[in-house]
Amino acid sequence: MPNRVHAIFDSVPKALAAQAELLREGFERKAITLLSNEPIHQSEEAGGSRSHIGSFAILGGILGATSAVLLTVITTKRVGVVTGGMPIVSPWAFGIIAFELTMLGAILFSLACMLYESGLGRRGALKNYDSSVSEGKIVIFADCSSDLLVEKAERVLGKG
Amino acid sequence: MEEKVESKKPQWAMVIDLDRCTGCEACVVACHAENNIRIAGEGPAAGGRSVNWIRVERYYEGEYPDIRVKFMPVMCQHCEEAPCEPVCPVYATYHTDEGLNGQVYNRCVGTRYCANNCPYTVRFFNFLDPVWPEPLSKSLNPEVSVRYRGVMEKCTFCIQRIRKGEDKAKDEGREIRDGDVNPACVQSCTARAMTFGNIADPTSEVARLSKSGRASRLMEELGTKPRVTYLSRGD
Amino acid sequence: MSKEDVLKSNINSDLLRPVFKTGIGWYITVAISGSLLLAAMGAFGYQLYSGIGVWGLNRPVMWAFDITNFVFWIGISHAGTLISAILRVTGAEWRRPVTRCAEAITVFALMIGAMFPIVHLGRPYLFYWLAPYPNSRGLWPNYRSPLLWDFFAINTYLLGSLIYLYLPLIPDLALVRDKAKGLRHKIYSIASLGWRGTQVQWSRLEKAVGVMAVIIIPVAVSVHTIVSWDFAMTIRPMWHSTIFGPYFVAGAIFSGIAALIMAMAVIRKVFHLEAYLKPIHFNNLGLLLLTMSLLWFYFTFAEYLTSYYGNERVEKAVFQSKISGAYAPLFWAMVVCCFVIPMPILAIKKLRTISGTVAASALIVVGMWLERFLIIVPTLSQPALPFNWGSYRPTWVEITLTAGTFGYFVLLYAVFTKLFPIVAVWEFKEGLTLADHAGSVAEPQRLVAHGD
Amino acid sequence: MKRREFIVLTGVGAASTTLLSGCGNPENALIPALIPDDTYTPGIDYWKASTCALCSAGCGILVRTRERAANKIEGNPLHPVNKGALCARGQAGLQVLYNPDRVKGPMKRSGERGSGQFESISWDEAAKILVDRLADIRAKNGQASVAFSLGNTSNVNRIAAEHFMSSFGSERFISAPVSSDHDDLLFNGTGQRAVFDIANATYLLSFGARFLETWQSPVMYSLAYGEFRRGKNRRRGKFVMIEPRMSTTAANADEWLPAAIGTEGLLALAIAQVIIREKLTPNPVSPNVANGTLDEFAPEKTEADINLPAEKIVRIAREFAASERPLAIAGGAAALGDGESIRAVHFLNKLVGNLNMPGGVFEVEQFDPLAKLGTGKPIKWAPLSEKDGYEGGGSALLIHGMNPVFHSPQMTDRINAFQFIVSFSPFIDETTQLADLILPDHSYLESWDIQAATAHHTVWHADLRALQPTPTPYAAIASPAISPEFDTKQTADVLIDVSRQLGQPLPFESSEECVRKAVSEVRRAFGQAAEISDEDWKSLLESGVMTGDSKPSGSTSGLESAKAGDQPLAISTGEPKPSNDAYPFFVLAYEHAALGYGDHANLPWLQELPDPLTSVLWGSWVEINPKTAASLHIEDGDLVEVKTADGSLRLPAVLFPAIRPDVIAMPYGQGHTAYGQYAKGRGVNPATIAGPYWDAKKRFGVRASVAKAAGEAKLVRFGTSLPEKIDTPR
Repeated sequence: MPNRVHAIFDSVPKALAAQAELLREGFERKAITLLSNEPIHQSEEAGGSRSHIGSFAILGGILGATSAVLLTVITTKRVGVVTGGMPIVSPWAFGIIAFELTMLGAILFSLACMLYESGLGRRGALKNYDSSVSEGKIVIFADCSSDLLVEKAERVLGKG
Repeated sequence: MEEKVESKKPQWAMVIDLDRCTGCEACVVACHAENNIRIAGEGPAAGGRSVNWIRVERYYEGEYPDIRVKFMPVMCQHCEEAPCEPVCPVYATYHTDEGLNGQVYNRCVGTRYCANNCPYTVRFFNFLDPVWPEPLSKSLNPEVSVRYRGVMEKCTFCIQRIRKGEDKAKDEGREIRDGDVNPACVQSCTARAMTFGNIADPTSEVARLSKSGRASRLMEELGTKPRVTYLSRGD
Repeated sequence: MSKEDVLKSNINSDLLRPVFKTGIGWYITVAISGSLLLAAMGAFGYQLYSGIGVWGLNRPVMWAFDITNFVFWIGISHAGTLISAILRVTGAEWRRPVTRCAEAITVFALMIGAMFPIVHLGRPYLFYWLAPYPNSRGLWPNYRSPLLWDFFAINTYLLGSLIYLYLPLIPDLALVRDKAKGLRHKIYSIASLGWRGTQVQWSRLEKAVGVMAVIIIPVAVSVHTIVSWDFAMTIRPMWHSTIFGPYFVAGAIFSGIAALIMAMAVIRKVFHLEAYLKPIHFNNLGLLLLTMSLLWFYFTFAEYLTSYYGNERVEKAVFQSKISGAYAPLFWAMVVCCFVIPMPILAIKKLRTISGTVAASALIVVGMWLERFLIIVPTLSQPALPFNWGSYRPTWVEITLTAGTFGYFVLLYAVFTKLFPIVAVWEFKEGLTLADHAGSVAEPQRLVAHGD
Repeated sequence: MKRREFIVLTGVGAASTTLLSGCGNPENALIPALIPDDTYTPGIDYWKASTCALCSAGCGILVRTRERAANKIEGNPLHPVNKGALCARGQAGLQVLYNPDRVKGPMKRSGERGSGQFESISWDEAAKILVDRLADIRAKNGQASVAFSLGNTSNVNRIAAEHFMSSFGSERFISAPVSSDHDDLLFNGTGQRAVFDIANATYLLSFGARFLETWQSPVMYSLAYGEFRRGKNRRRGKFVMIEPRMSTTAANADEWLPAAIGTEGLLALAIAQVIIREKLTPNPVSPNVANGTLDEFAPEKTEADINLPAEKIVRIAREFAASERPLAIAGGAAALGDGESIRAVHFLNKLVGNLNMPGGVFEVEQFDPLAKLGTGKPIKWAPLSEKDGYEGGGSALLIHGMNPVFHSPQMTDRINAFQFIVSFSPFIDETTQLADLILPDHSYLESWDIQAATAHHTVWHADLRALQPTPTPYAAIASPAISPEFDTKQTADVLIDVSRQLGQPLPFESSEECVRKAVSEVRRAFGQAAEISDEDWKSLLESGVMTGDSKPSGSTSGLESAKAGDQPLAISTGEPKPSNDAYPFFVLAYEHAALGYGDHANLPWLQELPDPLTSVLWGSWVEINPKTAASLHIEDGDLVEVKTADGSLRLPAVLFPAIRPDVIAMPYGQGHTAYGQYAKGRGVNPATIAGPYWDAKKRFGVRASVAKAAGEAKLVRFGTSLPEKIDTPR
């Protein structure tokens, strides 16, 4: 069980400086977590992993469209409505349903992807949290795999 | 795109000779009696709630004293390309193999969309429950459902009579022929202005009359292909 | 954006104040709007008990207030998501205090609008027959019906809008969670899904909101287009029109912006957010409203001109009933409300003040309600066969239901401001930070501040 | 419960329990009494023949019954009058049977007379009251103090009433004074009937005869009209209608001529004058004109009075004479006066030589085998409007099939003067409200009846390759289509019962027996055995019609003597004109096509049937020419007050483009103060200002004023209010 060191900073530059120093000290990017109440675009932490939200949206869209075609065409033919020989499958009309379900699929999949990637909605998500973030403070957590790193972290973050 | 499948069943159609029609409205009451059409009452009728599956429209032409009147009985035209059918979200209105525009009362949820898309304004909605004071309800036709509030209704070409006629023909082991089926309006018509029959049978009277030089269909330009043909007045 | 006005340290207290402190005005608002809603529920109960005949509908006018309200509220709903999404996608910085306000309008207007297809049914308790669900009765929806398209489009839009409202709300929920105690804390803990504010979370959130904004724009356009197709797909005079799609979308955005301006003005006044919702926002939205007013006029003119010039018998009857017949007073009231008065107010810079834009917006909301009514009722009351022409007069039930929708809307909005910060706290802060950087670090494309 | 009934209950009951369990008392949920049990199957339609009683044309009907309820009336295809067709009124007969306002059983007055308070009594008690009171009144005031008022009723009831009155010693029969009857005016009341062969005519000139709606036998003439228009092997006929207000019949005409009201005779003579002066006919006999010579009626001289251009009259005359089979009919306002107009119109038929010719007018002799069932003495009808004999109190009035208090409100006092009033009406109408005793008759669908007449058709004879007149004597039998819905009794049976109690039994013991005897008479007349086998009787009740051999009589004596030449035509020029400033308009009160003169106002189907021309339902209205209305600042739907010398009415105005500007028109039919929930308190009764409908002499000349009145008008329409032009199929 690695040790976790955390510190509270008043301002973004100080927190960023601490982050940079930790990185220099040999911390992995993943091991440092910056908590803030607004996005810090200068932080390098975010760039650490690529987001799949876009791809998932496309995937969701494709699945939505496919299910729409299945839902409309197959069920309409299967349900056995008496139509007196009139054609019942209408590509134009069904295209509209397909569009809506494409979008629905994209929305749901990107939401799911976002929740998964950002670790929201999980049990114990709030384990490592400090509510001073709400006051505008910047909080840094550093996961230390060794005592040496704990020492380093405490040294660096002690400034905050 | 799918193509329309031709049915081998009889294709019901009507021809109305406007030169014979006198506007007497016998058909209207005959229809009320046969199809259990509600009595709206004065108040609802004033609010546009009276129901006439078949009505006799009246139009004036000219100015006094050279004025002329046109009577035109209008009921559901049983369009081959019915605008009411595709808009129903629950298939309550549908097309039968015999070319009728069917209406399943129990399916209807009452969006009234079909009525709004009917260029002939022949669809009637049950805004409230019908009232049949005793013993008036005894005159209800047991073969036709009484429609309660919230559903759309319209002319069925007396589907119950069509079924009976077809059953009879089947029992006798023959094809359907002229005279087997007559809706209540056609049956009662005092000037014999209406003819009903199987238009798919080229020897039938409706098939013959619908090819008349006087024949036209109401608002044909909309492409609805009505199954009711009107024969115009005059020579 | 002049940061002098707002101290970052005050933002939390300013924007969270409505959530934690409740004034007497709020209770009065809730009481009034709530009683309107109760009256409408009573009216609906009466309608369920007696049948839809308690409305003024008849043959041939089978739709009237019900579908007018439906189209109107769906139109209002475009305020939001669409505006917020467009502004987000185009990176308009001044949007920051406006977005949540707009998104909330969308969700509530959509909830109200989506009720009407159910409320208006002859048998409302069977509305679920429109949904494709396995059953043993041989029921299945007809996907060819525009009502089914509505069903799918509105559901997609409602779900999308809710998510689009909810995603940017998560950090603010966390904010409230941290300030709240007891049960409230627990509820907000659940609602905020354990948001911590890590940079990964921030990045994913911004990414997701960005993707959602892109998706929601075509959905919103499709929704109102499909609503317009309820009419345009028919073969009725002055409904069967190819421009109905864009016409309705333009009208929807038009009325949506107007509703947004009014909502913003009320919030600004009531919650003392003068420092956040500034004249510049009203000015910018006013300019957008002006554009839409012109666009609306253009569409209306085009629509009526074609009817007039075509001189087709059936269309002409409807056209004339609107221009000079029974519906002329309403028609010209609509033109005055949507164009004649608002256009100059919005076009003249001096008049484009907060009160000016609000006045114009109020007129536009009324005018756009009339527009929907005038699209529906005159066409229905004048069918192709003139023997069947009719007229329409609403009953108290329909009027109560309509009034109730406004009550419901206000109530929902009042409750929303009670539960959630109506201005996105983190977005506003982010904006300030970015503006700070704009002074030092060059990042111009992210800082296009309109008119600031 | 009898054993047999029990078996029926268990047998049929088992089959129909599920179907009928909701219908209450299981005995009532059983089968029609008249259908033999062993032939009855639930779920199968049974058709019973009867005769329509909603107007005097006597169309044959078939009643569809199932599960002890009648659910449809259709025309009887075997009946020579209507050949299977049936008008709106006839279709609505079901609502006579199942009307919620029917009298449910015998009742006696319990409150003040006219208060409408009655209490139910048993038939035994009712008969006792009737017997006691009549015996009492006869003892005190003599036989003549008992009067029987009979209107439109079945033959069985009429024959029973005849015998009853005869055995009672009274000859006091009161009828509605139908002075305007076409055939009576034409034949001077000698009993012949005229039938017009519209089906084969090529040119039809109708002087106000609404033969497609109300005149004589509308269904028969509608069928003929269809042939006239589009019959096989013939060209389309031309139809010209002369009428001050366009009726539904006139709406079907190729040409409508709004001649001044009451100038029908004048116009007929003008046409005759043209035909004679231009020698358009091979036999140009001149009519005997009372006032001067025919030349004075030349269109050029009378055009102002007729208010039609002379050229138009000349053209019509030429067309009429030149046509192959022209035909002129008179009715409506032409009955004004003492029949001169009718005879003048009829003269045109004589002039073009179409008497008893295909496409012309036929004289039909009555086929009346039922006469033998009566007392043999001709009934002496006295009009109720005659004053004598009704004062003096100690008198009794039995009234059946008439509602004089409604049709002629002025008579109320005279009716009230009777000490004892018995009504046989199945409904509490205005007259029945005054009754002391109500003995409700069956509806016609529950009654026995027989009608006999000669139907006249001219048909194409294939062998002779010519049109052949075929007068066909027939009899139509009406048997109860259904067992009585309420505790009512056919009036004939009541009279039989009462006569028996009075010790003077009638020659038949029931209405059914009366019909059986009549059938024997008919069979004898047809040259068949008088006795009828059970089998034949059964099939007769199903078919409802017996027809004899058709044999053209060839007699034209009646028509010939009816020719205008024999009797001077007292038609003068220069009348009438609404010269009176106080009353500048003629008011034309006409028969409502569906509601008649008000006797069918209690049938909701007919109340809700839009008037074909104005589309009004559930109420009264007055038709005004739009130009007239504009000059009076009256708009469509406004409440207006119509005033005549006799009184005033307030009713909604309908702007009607097809009416003379100097005429306003309103239908009879509404304005009931009783007669059940559908009729009561609805619209106005024109009889109060224009006189009773039977007083044609008066009602076509009533002058009136019209002005906008304050208040909200109740005008219900089905179609649009204003006339609209439209591209209809041509």
